[in-house]
Amino acid sequence: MIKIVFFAALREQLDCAELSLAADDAKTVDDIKQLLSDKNEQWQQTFSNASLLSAVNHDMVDGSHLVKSGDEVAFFPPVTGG
Amino acid sequence: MIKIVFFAALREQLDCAELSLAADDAKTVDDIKQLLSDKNEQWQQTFSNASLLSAVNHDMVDGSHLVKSGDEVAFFPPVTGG
Amino acid sequence: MLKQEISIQADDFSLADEVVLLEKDNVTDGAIVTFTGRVRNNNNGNSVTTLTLEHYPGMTEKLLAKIIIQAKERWNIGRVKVIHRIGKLSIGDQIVFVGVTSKHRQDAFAANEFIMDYLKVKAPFWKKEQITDDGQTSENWLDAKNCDTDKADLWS
Amino acid sequence: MLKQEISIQADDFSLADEVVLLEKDNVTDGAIVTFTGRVRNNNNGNSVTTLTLEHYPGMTEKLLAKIIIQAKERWNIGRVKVIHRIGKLSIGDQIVFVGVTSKHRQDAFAANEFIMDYLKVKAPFWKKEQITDDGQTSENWLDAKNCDTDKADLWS
Repeated sequence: MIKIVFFAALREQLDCAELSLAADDAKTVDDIKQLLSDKNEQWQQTFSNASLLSAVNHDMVDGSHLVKSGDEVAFFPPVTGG
Repeated sequence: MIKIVFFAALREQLDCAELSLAADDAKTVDDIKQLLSDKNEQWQQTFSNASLLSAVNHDMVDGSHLVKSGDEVAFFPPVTGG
Repeated sequence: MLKQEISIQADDFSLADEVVLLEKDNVTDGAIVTFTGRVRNNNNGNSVTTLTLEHYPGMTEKLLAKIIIQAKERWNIGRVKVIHRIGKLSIGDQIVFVGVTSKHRQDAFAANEFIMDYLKVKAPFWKKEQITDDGQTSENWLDAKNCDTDKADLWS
Repeated sequence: MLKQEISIQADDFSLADEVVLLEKDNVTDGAIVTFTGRVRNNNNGNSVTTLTLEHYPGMTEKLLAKIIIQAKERWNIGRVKVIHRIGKLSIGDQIVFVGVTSKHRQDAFAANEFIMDYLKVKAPFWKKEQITDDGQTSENWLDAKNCDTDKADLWS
């Protein structure tokens, strides 16, 4: 299984903080995005946002990053701390 | 009269913190330096130091700065505060 | 010496206490630069009443640790402390603290600003503002500012 | 608002108190940068025991006021405080404090560093070190460092 987590505005738009995917369903971060977009129109719209960031196991990655079972994949908007 | 003040290493080398000159004796800061240099060998050596700075009435000036009665003229080494 | 360089906390912090820790038994570093960020009362013309700060636990600490390592590789600095608050904050409340000591003031200034610039664009924190506008209260997530990204790029 | 932006004093100062004054009733400036300089235990390999700081009363205040005016012309900053101690200081003692508040952290960082750079090369302070070397105690006036002059030139 791959653990997927969402933060901030993204979490609120999806009304979802966390979900799991079977590791076989996705090879890359982009695959996961595609799978989540296919869920419904709200999710499709949310994931069409080009400024969305992704991290795997707490490291920022781009869409081509490979994922495997046990990974924690995070999606979130640009950060606004400090 | 022109009031002349000395600071830090300069004051110690000259063993003098302050003195006065008749305003008629000097037109510029360089004139004052020349007058002071003429005092004796110790003063001449001290005032031959090219890194010496001068101020008139609390503003940094160069040697060509004109002086008049009532001015306070200061000589000191490069500053080392902070 | 083991020390806690990073703290993500809901509680407020004391600048004075942090500076004492940075300076304690530290007679080699003559320079200390601190940055403190606080909640301002307005942003883009709206009147901010409170701010809620969310972060990504685990990733935040990892990223801040990386930024500190980079700063230490680039500049000759001694001690570093980074504090970032989370949760609900009011106007005037402290949000973030960065403290850096060094033998040389240039290094302390540069490393501190570098850490803040990178924290702003890399560390997974998000701010939600509670705004009162003409008596109406609303909430919205802050948008990232391009100028912050541009500024962090300057260091690379 | 009348405020005392410059203080030349023999007494120690409290960073915490200064920051409180800079932040008091100041909800527009979200950023505050402080610099604190302290007496280090060594300089050029010698072991410094104490330091005596002399200044040119009147000129010092005038010059620091000028530097602060220049900083305010160049950057969008709020409040400024500059403290410089004089007299005899020991290792670890605070020598100088610069605090700057601003709406924007870049301005607070830049203005603070600018003030320190100019203070170093323009303000009429002189340091005399009391040194212990192989049990021998001696005194000498510090030489100005060229790198400080070079650094101040960067701003012009």
